[in-house]
This record gives sequence, C-alpha cells and structure tokens, in this order.
Amino acid sequence: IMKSKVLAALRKGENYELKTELNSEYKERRKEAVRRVIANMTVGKDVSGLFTDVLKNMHTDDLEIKKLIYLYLINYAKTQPDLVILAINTFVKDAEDTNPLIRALAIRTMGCLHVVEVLDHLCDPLRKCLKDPNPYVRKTAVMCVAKVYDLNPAVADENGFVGAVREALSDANPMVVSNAVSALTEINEMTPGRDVWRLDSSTVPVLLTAINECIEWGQIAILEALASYTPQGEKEAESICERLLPRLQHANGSVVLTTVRLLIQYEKFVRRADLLTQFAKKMVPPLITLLSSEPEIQYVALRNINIILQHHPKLLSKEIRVFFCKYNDPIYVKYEKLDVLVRICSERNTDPLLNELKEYAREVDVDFVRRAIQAIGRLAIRYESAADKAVKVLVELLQLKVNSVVQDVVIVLRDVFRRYPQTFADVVPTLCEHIDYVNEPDAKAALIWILGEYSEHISNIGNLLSVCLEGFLEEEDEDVQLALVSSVVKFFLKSPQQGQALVLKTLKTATEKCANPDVRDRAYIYWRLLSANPNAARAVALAEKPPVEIENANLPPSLLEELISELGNVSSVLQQPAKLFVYKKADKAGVPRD
Amino acid sequence: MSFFRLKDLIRAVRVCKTAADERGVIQRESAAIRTSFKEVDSQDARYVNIQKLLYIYLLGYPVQFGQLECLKLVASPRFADKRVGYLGVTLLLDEKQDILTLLTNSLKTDMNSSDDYIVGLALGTLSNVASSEVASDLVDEVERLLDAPQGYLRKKAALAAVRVVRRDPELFTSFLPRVKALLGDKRNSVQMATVALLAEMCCHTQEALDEGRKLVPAIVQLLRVLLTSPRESPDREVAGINDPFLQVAILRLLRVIACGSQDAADGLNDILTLVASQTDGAKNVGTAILYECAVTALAIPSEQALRVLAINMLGKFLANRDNNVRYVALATLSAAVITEAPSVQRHRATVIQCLRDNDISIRRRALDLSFALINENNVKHIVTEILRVLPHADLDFRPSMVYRLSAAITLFGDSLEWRVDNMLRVLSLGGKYLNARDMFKFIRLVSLEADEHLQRRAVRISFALLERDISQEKMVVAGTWLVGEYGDLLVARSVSSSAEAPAPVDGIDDDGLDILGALGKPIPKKGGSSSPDTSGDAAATSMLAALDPSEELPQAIPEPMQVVQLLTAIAKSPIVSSTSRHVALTALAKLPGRFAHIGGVNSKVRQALSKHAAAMDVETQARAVEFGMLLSQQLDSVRAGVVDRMPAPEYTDVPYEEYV
Amino acid sequence: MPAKYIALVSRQGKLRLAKWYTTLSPKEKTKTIKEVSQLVLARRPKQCNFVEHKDTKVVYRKYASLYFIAGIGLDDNELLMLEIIHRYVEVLDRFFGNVCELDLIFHFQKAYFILDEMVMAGELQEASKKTVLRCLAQQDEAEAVEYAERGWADINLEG
Amino acid sequence: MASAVFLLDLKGKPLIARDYRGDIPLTAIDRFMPLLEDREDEEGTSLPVMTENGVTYLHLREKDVYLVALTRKNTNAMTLLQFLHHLSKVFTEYFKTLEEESIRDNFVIIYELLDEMMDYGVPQITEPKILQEYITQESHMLEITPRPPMAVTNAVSWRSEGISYRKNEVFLDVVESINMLVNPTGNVLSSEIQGAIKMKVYLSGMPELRLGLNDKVMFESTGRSAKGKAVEMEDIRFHQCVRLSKFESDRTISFIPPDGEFELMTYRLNTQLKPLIWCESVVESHRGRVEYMVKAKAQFKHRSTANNVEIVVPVPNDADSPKFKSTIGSVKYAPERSAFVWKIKQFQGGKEALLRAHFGLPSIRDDDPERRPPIGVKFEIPYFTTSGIQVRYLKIVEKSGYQALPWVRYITKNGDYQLRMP
Repeated sequence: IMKSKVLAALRKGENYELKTELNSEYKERRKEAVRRVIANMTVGKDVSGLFTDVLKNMHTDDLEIKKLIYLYLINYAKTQPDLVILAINTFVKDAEDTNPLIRALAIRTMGCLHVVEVLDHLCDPLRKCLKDPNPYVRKTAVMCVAKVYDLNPAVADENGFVGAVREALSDANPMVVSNAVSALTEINEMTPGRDVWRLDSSTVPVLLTAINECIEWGQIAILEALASYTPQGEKEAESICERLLPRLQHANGSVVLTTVRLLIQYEKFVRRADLLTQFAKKMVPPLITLLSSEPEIQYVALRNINIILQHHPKLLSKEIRVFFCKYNDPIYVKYEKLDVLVRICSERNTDPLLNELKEYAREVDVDFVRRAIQAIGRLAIRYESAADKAVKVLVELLQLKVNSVVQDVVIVLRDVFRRYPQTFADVVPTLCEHIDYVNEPDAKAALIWILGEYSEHISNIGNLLSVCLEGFLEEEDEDVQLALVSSVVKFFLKSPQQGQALVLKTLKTATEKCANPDVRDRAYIYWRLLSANPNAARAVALAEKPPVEIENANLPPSLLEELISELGNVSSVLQQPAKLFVYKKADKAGVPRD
Repeated sequence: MSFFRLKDLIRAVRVCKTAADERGVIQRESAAIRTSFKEVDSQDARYVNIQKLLYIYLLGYPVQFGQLECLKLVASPRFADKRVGYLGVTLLLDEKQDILTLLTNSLKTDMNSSDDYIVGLALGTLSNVASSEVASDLVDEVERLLDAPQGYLRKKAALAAVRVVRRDPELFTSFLPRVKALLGDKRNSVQMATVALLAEMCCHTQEALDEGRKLVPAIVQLLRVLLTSPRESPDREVAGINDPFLQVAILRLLRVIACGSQDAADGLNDILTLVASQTDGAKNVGTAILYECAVTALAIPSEQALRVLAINMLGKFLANRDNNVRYVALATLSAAVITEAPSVQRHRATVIQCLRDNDISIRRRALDLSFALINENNVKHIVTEILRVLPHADLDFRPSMVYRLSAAITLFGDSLEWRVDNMLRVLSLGGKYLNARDMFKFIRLVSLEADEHLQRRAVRISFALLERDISQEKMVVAGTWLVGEYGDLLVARSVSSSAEAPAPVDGIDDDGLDILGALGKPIPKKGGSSSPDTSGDAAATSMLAALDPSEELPQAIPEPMQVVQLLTAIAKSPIVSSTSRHVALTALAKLPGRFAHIGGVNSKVRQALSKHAAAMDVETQARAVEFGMLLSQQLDSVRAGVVDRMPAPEYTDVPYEEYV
Repeated sequence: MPAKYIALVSRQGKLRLAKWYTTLSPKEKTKTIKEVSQLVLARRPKQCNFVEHKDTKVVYRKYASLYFIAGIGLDDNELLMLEIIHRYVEVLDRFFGNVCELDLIFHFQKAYFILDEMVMAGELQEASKKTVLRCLAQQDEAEAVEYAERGWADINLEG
Repeated sequence: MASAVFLLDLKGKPLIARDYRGDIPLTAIDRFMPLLEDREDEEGTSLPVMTENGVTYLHLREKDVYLVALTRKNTNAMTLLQFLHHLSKVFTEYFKTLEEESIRDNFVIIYELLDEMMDYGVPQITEPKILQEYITQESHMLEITPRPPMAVTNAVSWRSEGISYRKNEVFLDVVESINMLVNPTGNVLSSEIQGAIKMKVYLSGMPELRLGLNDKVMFESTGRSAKGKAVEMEDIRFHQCVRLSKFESDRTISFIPPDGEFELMTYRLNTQLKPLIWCESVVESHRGRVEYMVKAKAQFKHRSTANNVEIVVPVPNDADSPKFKSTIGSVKYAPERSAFVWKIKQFQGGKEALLRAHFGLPSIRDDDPERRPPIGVKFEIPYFTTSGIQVRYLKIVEKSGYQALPWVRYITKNGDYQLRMP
C-alpha cells in the first residue's frame, strides 16, 4: 500500500542484482557492487550466496577492493571453508608482492580466516614474512603465529614459528618486539602449563630497555608480561621498580595503571622503607590525574582505586576533595566517588565530608540520595566524634519532609542508635513527628525497632505500637512483623503494666494468624520464655548487644590479592574473580543460554 | 527568538543529527511558544503554536504549559481553531485535571452549534475526556442529539453516551428508551454505535440488562439480515462478508445479554449455528466472526450441540497454520475448559507441544491453557511437563508458573508424598520466583500432620538440595526451616564416631516446662530404612537444572555436625537473603535440642551465633545475641521447652480456581 | 471493540501518533508506549500479530516502515482489531494518495482527524471508507475558507 | 585483547562490525542494548563495563554512536577503553565528526582503519598523523599504493625522516585550565590547575629539542637557587617522544618532536586557589515568576584582563518571557541549556559586574522535581599562568645546524568550573 512497500519489493532481488553487477564488464560498477556487498554484510544481511562472484574480483590492482574482499572472506570463510581454497592463490601471490603493505595484508588476513584448510598454504609465506626485511611485515607475521597456534599448535611448533617469535624478542624494531611479547603471552595462555615462553633475569632487562622505544600499546604488552615474572631477590625487584617509575608519567592511563599494578606486586620483594614510601608517593599524582579523563576511564580508575585502597588504606587520605562529585558526573562515577570518599575519610575530615554529603542528599536522583544518606550513617558509626554532627545533618534532612528521604534517614538513624545506645534519645521525639512519612517496609521496621528500644522516651508509645499491630497481618512484610514482635516484647518487659494486654494480643496474632513459620517461631520462643520464666525472658530479649560493626565493604583477602595482580582488568572492574565470568574455551560464550 | 511554522519546525527536527540537537531545537521553540502565550493574545498565533506543541508532545517533551491555551483556542468561533483546540484537549488533558471544568461550557455551546462538524468535535471530545461530573452536566445534550436528524450526529451521540454511561452508569435512563428505535436506524453506523451503547449499559445495570433481553429478537433479526440479505453497500463489506464489524459487535452484545440467562440463550441457538455454518473462515475477517461466535456460544447457556460445534471449530483453529488463529484458539479454549473439560482435554498433546513454540505469545497462551487443563487425573503428567520447561521458560513467565504449579500440586496431587516431592522440585528449580505465601503453604503441608515418614523424607531431600545449591531463595528458607525443625529426623539413627561424648550440659532437661500445655514433645520414631540412595558427593556435582522431573529426588542422611556446618555456612553466606539468614539462626538454635544426645552441638552452635553478634542487620544481630543467651548455661533449665517442636499451624484450603 | 489506545510507531521506535481511550497519567502513557514498542519491534515476521502487555492484548501490524498498534481488553476480538487497523490504513492511503511515513509526520493532525472519524470511545464509529473521506473533505473545505479569510492560505494546506 | 569491535547506532544496531578473533559469535552484540537497559533499570545507571554469558562488553558513547569492544577473556579493561577513545579520536580526525551519518558515509575506510589499528585484538598503530600517511580517503592503484610509513619502520615511530621546511619555527603554548568547585557561601571545595604545553613544530630533519622550565624539583636537585619563583608540578605526563628515563634521572625534558601539532606534556597542581571569577547569586522564586541577582567579581591582578567571559546561570526548564538588566556585557536566554548566558567580552581584574534577570513561569508546571545545577563560568586570561610556570629556554639542535625560532604564549582559562547555587 505504501510507497516504501514498493521499494521493499524491489529490494527482494538485491542479491540477484548484485550478482550481475559483480560480473559487470565495467570496473567501476564492480567496485561499487563490492562496496554494497560489504555494506549489506555489515548490517547483517546475508550475502554469503555471492561468494564465488565476490571472489572473482579478488585479483585486482585496486587496494580498496582487495581489502574489502579480504574482509568479506574473514566473515564467511568459516561457513564456506571449501570455497576459501579458491582464494588461496591470490593470497600466496600477495604475500610475495613487492609492496610490504600488501605482503602484510595477505598474511594478516590469512591468519584471520580461522580455517584449518588454509593452514597448509599459509606456512611457506609466513616463514618468509617472519624474516622479511621490512619490520612492518615482521610485526604482522609475528602476530600471525599466535593465530596459527590457536588453530593448530602442532603446525606452529613443527614449522619453528614459535621459536621465530622468541627470536623476534631481540628484533631491532620495537613494534616487532612488543608484538612478539603479545603473541607469546597469547600462546602461553592457550596451552596453560606448557610455558612456551618464560621470563628470566636475562630477558627482563632486554624488555625494560625495549619499553622505552615502544609505542603506548607495546609498553602495556611488555608491562603485562612482566607481571608473570618473580624477581630473584630484593636488589632485582628494586631495580625493576625504579626502571618502571618513569612509566607513571605516561599520557596513556592504561600504561599508568598497569605500572601501578606492577609496583604494588613487586613491593613485597622490596624491604627498604624509603623506597616503598617513594613508590607510594609517586603513585598518587598519576592516579588522581586519571580522574580528569573521560568518564568511562574515570570509572575504571575509580573501581581500581577502590581496590588499591584496600591494599594501601592510607594512600589517598589527603586527597579527599578531588573525589567530591561534580554536578555533571555520570551517576556511575558518582557512585564510585561516594564509595571512595567514605573509604578514605579519616577522623580529621568528617566535617567537610558531612557537609558535602548533605548537599548530595538534596539532589534529584533517589538512588544517589539514598547512598549519600547511608554514607552519613557509616561515618557516624565509624567515628564517634562525627556522630553528633551526622545526627544533626540527618535530622535536618528529615525536616525536608521529602518522602523517600525520610524513609532512608529513619533506617540510618536506627543503625546509628545501635552504635551509640541512648546517646541520641533526645532525637526520638522529633523523629516521631515524621511518622506519617514512613510507609516503606524497611523504614517501618526501623521505626518500630526504635519505638521498642526507646519506649520510655515516647509518651504515646502504647498507641503507636497498637496502631502498628493493626496492620500486622495486612502488612505481610516479615521485617515489620519481626520488628513488631520484638519491640512489643521489649516494651512489655520494660513496662509490664502498660504492655501486658498488647504483648498478649501481639503474640497471639503472630502465632495463630500469621502464615510465616519464621515469625511464628520467633513469637513462640518469646511466648514460651515469658510463660516459663519472665527473668529468663528479660535476660534474652533485653540482652545487651555489642556495638554494631560497620560491615566492612572489603573484599576477602584472597580475592583482593587476585584483583591487585589484575589491576585494570575486567575482573578488577567487576570486582569478581575471573573464573566467574570467563568461560573455558570449549564453552560457548555469547550464545544465549536457555 | 526563533519562530517556526509547523512544517519548518518538523523539518528542523528532522535534520537534527543527534538527540541533543533535537532537544536544543525543541527547548528553544518551547520557550518561544511559552513566551508567545504570555505576550500575544491572538487565536491565530495560538492556532499555530498549539499545532507545534502537539508535535512536540508526540516527540515526548513536556508541554503541560499549553493545557490552558488549548481551552482558550476552543473558545474561538472558527472551526479550524476548534478542531486543533479540541485535538489539543484530548491529547494534553484528561478527566483527572481540575481545569477540565472550564471545558464544560465550551462543550455545551458547541453541542448546540448549527455546524454539524462543530457538534461532532464536541461529542468526540466528550467521549475522550469526560469525567463523571462532565458526563452528568452534559447528559441532556447527548440525549437530545440521539434524536438529531443527521445520522452523523446520532452515531456520535450514541458513542458519546457510551462514555457517559462508563463514567456514571446511573445515567442510562436517559438513553435506554431510545435504544429500540436506534437499533432500527437506517444507517449501519448508527446501529453499530447503538449496539455498543446497549452492551455498555447492560454491563453496568440490571435494569438495562432486563431491557436488553427483551430486545433479543430485534437484535437477532439485525444479524440475520446481515447474513442473508443481498449486500447493498459494498463499502462496508470485507472479503465478501457483509459488515463484519457490525456482526462481531452484535455477537458480543448477545454474549453480554445472554450470559446467565437460559431464556435469552435459547433464542440464540439458531442464529449462532447459522453464523457458524454460513461464515467462510478462509480469511482473517471470517475467522474473526467465527471466533466471536464460538466465544459467545461457550459463554452463554447454549445447547450442547452448539457447544460441541464451537469446540470443534476451535480445535480446527488449533491446527491452523496461521499463528494468529492458533493464538485465539488457545486463548478461547482456556476459557472453555471449565465447562467443556472433556472435549478440550482431547487437544492436550497439541497444547503441550505449543509450550515450546518459538513465539512467546503462543507459549504464554499454551501455558495458560496447560494450567487450565490440569485435573486430578492428569496432574502428574502435566506438572512434569511444565517442570521440564520451567528452567528454560521466559523469565517473565516464571513467577506465575511456579505460583500456579504450587497451586496445582497442592490441590490435585493425590498422595502427600507426591505433593511434597513436587513442591520441592518447584522450589529447587524456581525457588527464586515463588512467593512467600506459597512457600509457607508448603511448610504447612509438611508440618501439618504428624507424619514422620513424610517429614523425614522432606528434610532429607531438602538437605541434599541445599548442599548443592543455595541460590533459590525460597528453597533456602523452606529447606533451612525444615532442617532446623526436623533435625532429629534428618540424621541417621546411629551416631557416628565423630561425635564427642555426650555432655550432660547440652542435654534436654526432661523436666522442662511444657509451658503452653498442648505442646507435647513428639517422640522421634527412630529408624526407617536408611537406604544410602543418592546421598553425598556423587550427586552433588550434577547441576540442579539438570534434575529431570521424572526422576527420584536425592536424599541425604548427614551426621549431626554436618547439619550444624551447613546451617552455619548458610548463615554466613554472602549470597543468601537476610530472611534465609534469620531462619538459619533460628534453626541453629533449635539444633542442640534436636541432637540432645550428641555432645558439642551446643558449643558449636553458640560459636556460630557469636559470629553475628555485631551484625549490621538488626534482626540478625538480635537473634545471634538473644539465642546465644538462650543457649548459655544460665538458662539451661528453661531452654528445652522454648525451642521444642513448634505446634502445627491451622490449615485452610484454597480452591484451585482462585489461583488460576 | 473497546480499544484502550491506538498508536503508530516507526521502525526506529519513534512515536508518530498515539490516541488514548482510557485515562492514564502522562508518565504511565510514556512508559506503556515505550514498553509496547519494544515488545512489538522485537517480533519476527512469521510470528502472530499479538503480544500481551500487562492486562492488555496488543494487536499490531506492520505496514512498510510503520507499526500500527492497538491495545485492547482481554475479552476483545483481536482478529477484528486487525481489520480495523487495516481499514484505517486504507483510509489514510486514499486520503493522502499512496500514503508514506513522511505524510504522517508532516500531517500528523490529519492522521488524528481521520482516526477521530473512525474510532470514538475506543469503539469503531464508521466502517464506511467513503463516509469518512467525505466528512473529512467537508471539514477541510471549511478550514480552507477560514484560511482564506485569515489571509494565510499557504500555511498547513500544503506540506 | 578484544574479540571484536562494533560501532552501533543508538538503538544498538550495528553500523560496523569487525571480528578479530572469531571466538565470540557476532550475534552476541544483540544482547548489548538489553544489558545496558537492564543495568539502567536495576542500578539507575548504565555501566561502561558489563558482563553476561561469558562475554564482557566495554563501551563508550560518542554523540549518537556506541563504540563497543567484546572480549571473552579477563583482559585489560583500561587498555580497551583507551583504545576505543583512540578510535574515536582517529575517526574524528578523519571525518571531522564521529556520528552515525559519517560512519555510514565512510564505512570502507573505517574498515581499513580498524584493520590497521588492531590485529588479533591487540592495538597496533593508533596515531592519526601516521595513519593518514598511508590510509587515505582517495583510492589508489597498486603501483602508486602507499608503503608502510617510515615511522613504523623507524626507531622513532612518531616522526618520519626527510621532513623539510624553508623556515624552521616552533610555537609553544602554555595553557592552564582551572578546575574549581565552590559552595554557595564561596568556600572553595576543591580546586586544581591542569596545565598543558602544546607545540606546533615546523622543523626540518630529525631535530633534538630540550626544554627548560622553572621546575622547583630540578632547581633543588641541582642545588641552584631559583631566580624568581619556581613551580612544583605534581603529576607530569609526557608525550611518548619525551625520554622518560632521562627526565627521571635529571629532570631534563629532551625529545625528538613529531611533526606539526601535538601536546608535549601535561601537569597538575593541586593547590587552594581563590576563584579567579566568583559569582554570588540570589534567587527569588514566586508563583508565576522567578528573579535572579548575580554579582560577578574578577579576583585577579588589575593589569590582567579576562576575555570572552561567559557566565551560565541555570533556570527552570519551563521558564519564559526573559528580561535582563546588567551593568556590563550582554545576556541571552538559552532554553536549550535551561539557562541564561551572560557574556562579558573583557573583564578587567578587580572589577565587579551586576546582573538582574526576571523570568515568567507557566501556571501549570512540570511535576518533575527541580534539579540544582551549578553556575558555570568560561573565561580566558592571556599572558598569565596561575601557577607561575615559565619556559626558561628551548634548545633546538639538528645535525644540519639550522637556526630555529621558538615562540612562547601563556594563557589561563577555565576548566571544569562549577559554582553551586544556594
């Protein structure tokens, strides 16, 4: 019906049309057709049917066409390995071209085809290219060995390719060296335990020298390779570290972070205190500078700083202000900054941080506000000297009368109260004025806990708890139910006269009408205790509780050690061990599982 | 300040390359429009501005500031202004806004206009935004227009009346007396609108329904004419079928009217049979009519032959290659199961197959129908089939699947053992998705009767499952609770050598007060065949998802200390919910009593509890500290009765239909 | 058929028209349209023309680059809704003469006006294409006269 | 190691797909958008690094395009994100802007670049200058096909041999950007100087350059006393041409420069600064209108002048009917930024300026809560560095022995400069 429908009908025959064009006698039309084939391939249309027609154009003197056809081959070689053989001749011929760019292109592409059938034809050209006079060809050939090894390790071994790569480590050209390092690292990973390549005290200095000449990516490859090396004693560790220090001055954040990783790793071999202080001092400024990069880089940097801080808690304690959130920081950066802020805050700077957190708690994003309020609570629990001010800030926030803020504040206040029993009893009446805003289960449970704990400070406590009991069964939230059972029992034990009727009613409701077996258990245990021996009940229900410990957000030590040695890697960004997200080679990654 | 014409604005937006550019254009333009509203009071400007605003609205930007201006534009005497103004009203306003009261007057004036199209605009707007107040303010106008000489206005008035009745059903009295005449209107569109109006009224009030039933012959006649008379207006015909829209509307009306009325239904058997036999179902439009006809036939107390005809028709739909037709068949059969169970059951195999269709819409319908098909006889088969699909099912489906599975299992399962087993399967495969109430029901099921064999089985299976996987939340809670409560039944009779010599300190004080009187301590029945079946490590390596629902569930018979260990581990695990942790702490507190004859349990448990004494979670800390105190020596004399076996809960049954 | 809403969404997920016959807050409307478009755009060609979204059956049909979408009640006839959608498309096609997406972008008001002559209160109002087109022509004529009086006949008459 | 690199449009549809290792099915990219949206729903924010089903997705967004790298290994995430930024830089250099349209128009060359910049998932040559030497937008016949650039085969990978200029000149720009976060009472919460030395080098041959600064650390280490002020730079980062080990040992900045424009070094100073330009603001909200009073002060030496000062003050999204009165400069409402912009061409040190603004507000408002963005300030102060850094000398030695002229300019401007509103 619609105009474009007609067009759609025309398109049906597009592959047919392309076929004709690919076989056109005019070169420009053939070229345009190849372009369109690749364009279609890119957007996911199936153009595999044009394989032979595309291939016919492969023998060309037009570099662009050549590159496009190679691209086409990379895409469809796996599905049509038999047909790929048709292209081999051109590849082999290109690998002997007078232009090094073409030789490299041919070798690079053949390696990418992932087709076993190609291997036989690849060996001779590859051998030549590994010895090519042009370093551009050599750096490409070296990478190609890793591809061959991936496909068939035996072939790579038998032809002496791996040995050739090892030799390339002493090539005069830095890119050849760094690609050789990358290739060998890859090969090592493919056959774990085989150690095709191992750093030793003689190769390390060679690499440390090469690093100075390499481009940034080469430097990273070498730095990562150094991570697998265990220094032979203190002296060597010291000297390696000293030679690494200049890398901290590199403009590429990854060079910096990988260097930091190495320094931290080698630290354990260094005993001189002055050196260790110097390393730590030198690491700080480049880490801070990473925070001026693009947000994604900042994010990775912050996730890693979080890990580094668990290893070196004092490292950034003077730098708290640089982690203050900017208005336009993406939320994910703000979250990480907030985490770091709480982590590095010391007793000295709780004051400015609390002011800052109060500011955050007035922003629009509800999740961010919640985290800011929680952060205030953590500071209060961690530093007694900050508790007064923190509670003051929380009460101020309460008075904003923003629904979600009140909920979060009540929860945080409960935990602060648990840390400093009875200290803030005078705040409770103010809190009770805001009871109407509390309607989320978590906040309600927190409020009920406070009511139970501070019943003697609240004039209409009996009423308040009775009102809560009315909602007991409809409420259905077990945290609220549990809080109510405990609070009523505590209230009763403290004021038996006032509380008797309520406690009976509550326990009866909880045991007879409540479907939740856990709530029933809890109520039965209280009830049985109360009827057996009120003193025993008092001893249990009012048992003195030790001050809460801020659940330290630290990683388990073994994981921390693993992540420290993988700083910058995906694992340290996710803060998960690699085994949780890296599949074995045989397992299909990226295929949606049922 | 930029000031575009509408088409320029649209062009300006279309050339924007990025969302930010577009936002910029729109915000500049919106600011200009806001300023213009304040500074220029001219309908010409308003006319242009509101059209732009509507375009901006379509793009998803805020335009609330234009609401009042739409009302102002409506007040213009010009048709074009009203047309755009009313469009603005229907898009930017709704019945909940206070400023809508300002509209009533304009609507009233316009409904008295001499220009039919202006009246039409007012009726259309009324049908879109009227609140119950506006509806009652304007009901007289609508009533008057039902008698308008122009068919154009009669049909619109009838549909506006639909809205009036929807918002205030009591207003039907204004319209009901006119329905009969309107049904006989010479224009199909007026008939169609009237059919809709009558259906709406019948849904809301008994009086209208009674009146509607009296009109059955007239309505049937209307349909018969459509089916049999030669086609006069090819304009209303689709694929050779005469006004299918009116046909379907009438069939729907008949369903509303004859539902629950044998008399009314008796008058419909012939016409429905006629529709079913006369309509060609080859094309979508024919299928639409047959589908409506089948739904009506099954919904009303029609005669058996017709019902069979309807079911057969749907059965044929089910075999159709068109997915649309299969979809409606599955949907309708679900509704028909209640009354036509045996005939629908015949299609069970096809339905089960559809559970694996590659179209999520079909899968959803098939799932509904599968559940609807469950009865005492096939419950085992269908539950097994659904359990098989559960681990692969769409994530959105799972909560309702486990919910309905648990209902079907508890209500239709014959043996208690089968029910418990299969609930455990549901929990282990979909415990993340089960709601708490159903999990409670499962626990009640196990603890209700003093059937130790059953309880032993449940707790041993739970233990084996928990050893392998603690990621299914409700499984963890239920399993942990069972392990605590029935710890004594879980372990083997003879205690292995690992146990220390029994320490009298930890023993149960036999004189412990049975404080609530009725809570007799059940004497653990020792023994039973302690077959070593699938307990232990060998089975633990197999993935839970691979549990075949038709195979036996694994059971474990652990040592007492292994029980303490597992509960300690669950309480400590960072991946379990806080509820699981709470339950694990209580379960731990119960263990010294359950393993009274084993030494060292009390101290191990206290040690485990003490780890949580400074926990940030308030309930976790409370339990750790309170139970620690309870297990301390000073309360030895009180303890036994306190953490003894809990009394069985009361039990009430819920009918299956309430779940499904 | 009581439609709850009728919407036009482009293949790129851009909203071209949305008419609501039930009362929802602007936020709920936006959310519904977003979720429903995602559901519909993800459907493959051979699958059925229905998806479910909350308590609504979503009936959709693709015409060239546009998805016509209607949300209807659980008791309503989805097959007939497809016919109504098709009828609307036919009228659009005749009105614009070989309608394409651009027509509906530049003349979105017309698309609304046409819909308002065909569906009211969520019910089909007029099944006759001729009648709908005649009514529209007469209303457009009245508008044209007023444009002339206003002296800006060029605006909005021609894209 | 990247397995594949994708460029996607905003809906997540691939514009370009380059598979480097063949170990992840390319369909895995279909999960990218859903994953991104899930995260947004669950955590309120998308994340640059996400994992699902054994595949890690690393991405950044540039206008209406996502650049995504996929990997199945626990690889260096920082490296891959940096690489993606390099990609975006190279594309921008080639096509002026990186957006959906420019990608569609240039997909052939983008594939060529992707092939050149990464091999088997390992980043290779990413320097735009070098790439432009042999990957060009005109197509070539093989006989005149470019060769690999000298730079790749040289020991000095960033400079080709045989460059020649008639007039040998070097331009040095010392640019300091001030980052500043100030609370409504005027307390500076954080402040720092981000310095950069940018060069334009038009020199023949393979010149050796040495740059001298008034670097406090160097003065101290050589025992020389500084004439005038010496500056302690905190985090110095160099272009790869600078010999880092030389700098580490004796603080000498020596290098063979690339040809043309580049950034030689950056440094940072984390000192408590007084805001160079400080704005005090009062906001009065009423029903139907809102009024602003803004006082700006230039808090630097009288003989300096700030140019092109732009003070951006946020207003509600739905403000209308703007009216302004200011003692100097011009004011404009910028609804696309929900702000008004006060421009002062020249703002002399020590001066104050005053502005009053009045906006109308509609009677029916948006119901979203108001955000509280800060005031932003832009400015440039020429002939002035906040840190006091100075170029003491720039020595240029080339074996042909030509004379070359170095030119130096100083400028201070705003960086991320935010003044929170009350």
